Amino acid sequence: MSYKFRLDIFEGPLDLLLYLIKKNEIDIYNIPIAIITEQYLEYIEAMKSLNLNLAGEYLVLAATLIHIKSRMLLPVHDEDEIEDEEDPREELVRQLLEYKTFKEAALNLDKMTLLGRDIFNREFSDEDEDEEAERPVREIGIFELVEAFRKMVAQSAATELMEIDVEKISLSERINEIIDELNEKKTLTFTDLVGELHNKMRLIYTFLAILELMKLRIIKAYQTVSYGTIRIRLAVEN
Amino acid sequence: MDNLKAVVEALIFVSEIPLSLNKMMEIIGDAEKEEITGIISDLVRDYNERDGGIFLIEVAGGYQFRTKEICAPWIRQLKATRPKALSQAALETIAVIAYRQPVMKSEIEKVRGVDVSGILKGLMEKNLVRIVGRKDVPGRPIIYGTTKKFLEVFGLKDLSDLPTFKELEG
Amino acid sequence: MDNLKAVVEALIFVSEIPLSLNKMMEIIGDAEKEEITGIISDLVRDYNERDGGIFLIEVAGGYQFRTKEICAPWIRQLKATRPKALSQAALETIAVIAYRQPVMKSEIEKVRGVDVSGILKGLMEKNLVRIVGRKDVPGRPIIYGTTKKFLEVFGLKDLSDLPTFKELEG
Repeated sequence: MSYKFRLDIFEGPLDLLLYLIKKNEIDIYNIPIAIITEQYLEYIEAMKSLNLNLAGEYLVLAATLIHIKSRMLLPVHDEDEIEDEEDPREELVRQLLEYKTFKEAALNLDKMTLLGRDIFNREFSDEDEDEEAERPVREIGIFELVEAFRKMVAQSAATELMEIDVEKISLSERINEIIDELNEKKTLTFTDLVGELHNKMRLIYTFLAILELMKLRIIKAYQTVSYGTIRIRLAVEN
Repeated sequence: MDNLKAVVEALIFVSEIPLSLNKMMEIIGDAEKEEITGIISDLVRDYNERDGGIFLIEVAGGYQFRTKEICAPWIRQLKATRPKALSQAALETIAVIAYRQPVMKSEIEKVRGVDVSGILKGLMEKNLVRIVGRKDVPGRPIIYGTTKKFLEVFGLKDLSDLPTFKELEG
Repeated sequence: MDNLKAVVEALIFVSEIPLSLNKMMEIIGDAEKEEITGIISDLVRDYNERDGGIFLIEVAGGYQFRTKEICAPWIRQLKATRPKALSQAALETIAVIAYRQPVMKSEIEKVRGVDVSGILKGLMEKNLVRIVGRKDVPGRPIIYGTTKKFLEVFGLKDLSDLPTFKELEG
């Protein structure tokens, strides 16, 4: 079977489907689902038998094809229904056309004159890495920061560092804000901090931030009388 | 200024990244914008007429000298590198990002029909793609866009310089 | 070879160090030494006659394009305002601070495994990191956090824009 040698060159299930459509010289707007599904499944079987790493997406599309096929086989009772009813293939066709356009766009990009492949700029050495503190900091992609952290964590044994989620970061933000406010106003009441907050998440973060700051012994909370106003201040004055 | 043309040429030559008009004006100080753009046009023409190994190009919001394409085989030998080709998967992914940005990972995956985590990471490592922020919808998913480096590599003045694909708008 | 002059010019242009005659001959292959030296003389003359901002010079056993001395003041200015990349050590330190803030120096050092005093000072000078307070434990250690400037440099709206590992792994 000649197609055995082509399997790994597909970029995904849509790519495989496009290939089958082209190979069979089929009109993309009127795909004979039964034939295409059969051929598609043959390819999948071949991939399996070759122990190729078959991405789950191939199976998802196989299921979609089978589903469309079964819907196409349903008898249509009323002639008028055909008008209203959406063609089961419609969504798939739209997806295929979109993918095809981007595939062409990718080809187009590849045909452009690329720096580092077709044309080159000067190479610069770090000859004058002068230590002028005044120089502005270059803008950095946030990805570099995450990668730096990830690599470090991978090397260190501190596995608890991995538990970073959006909530924790938002909490850091609220903690910083509260410390800033305390630096300015020295003491704050609980209601100062949560009073005007209408946003529920922000309220929760404020509460968690105060608990965290107390646990970290960065702030202290106190009240003059029981059930009186709770005040917080920095545990250590700067 | 007497040596304005020489200064503009020298500045573009020593800059590691495409040098913007604004930066040039900031450094030169007493030159009008029109004066500098005029000089740049002269330089572009000079190098085209010389028909040498280098030319001046407007790219990624600035100007840069680059070698001509006909010289590529020898330069690759000097650098002892293979031509840096992007894989088909990387090209498809960057095409979706370039034309649809800012775009979520899930949108890219919907178009390509495959998981793009690895490819996306590779593109970010190559600094062709970056995280531009989060989308203001529940879950606040990360959104991606192309970088200045992308413009530099593909020789684009800006994003509107991308080859038009009527079908891709939207 | 038809484009010999263009190729020689392009090779000298892209080379990080002065390019030797031997290296050029090795790359070009089918050109005589005299042919190349002749071309280099032509190039030297071309650039002198152009009277632009750059010239070709024989230096340190090779050939290199350099900017003219009269352009030096402006070039110095360009270099002084050139944004500087953060070192890997600085990047790692700021990563720990960003994700773990408010954080003590000792905690940063535990993760990075090295003393971070110097880097911390540098980051504070660059206004990327600041002291947010002190902790009420023996020694009253200083705790650190990131600044507004940090958000600017990394293009973040706020800290919750920071991506998590999981999001990147997808």
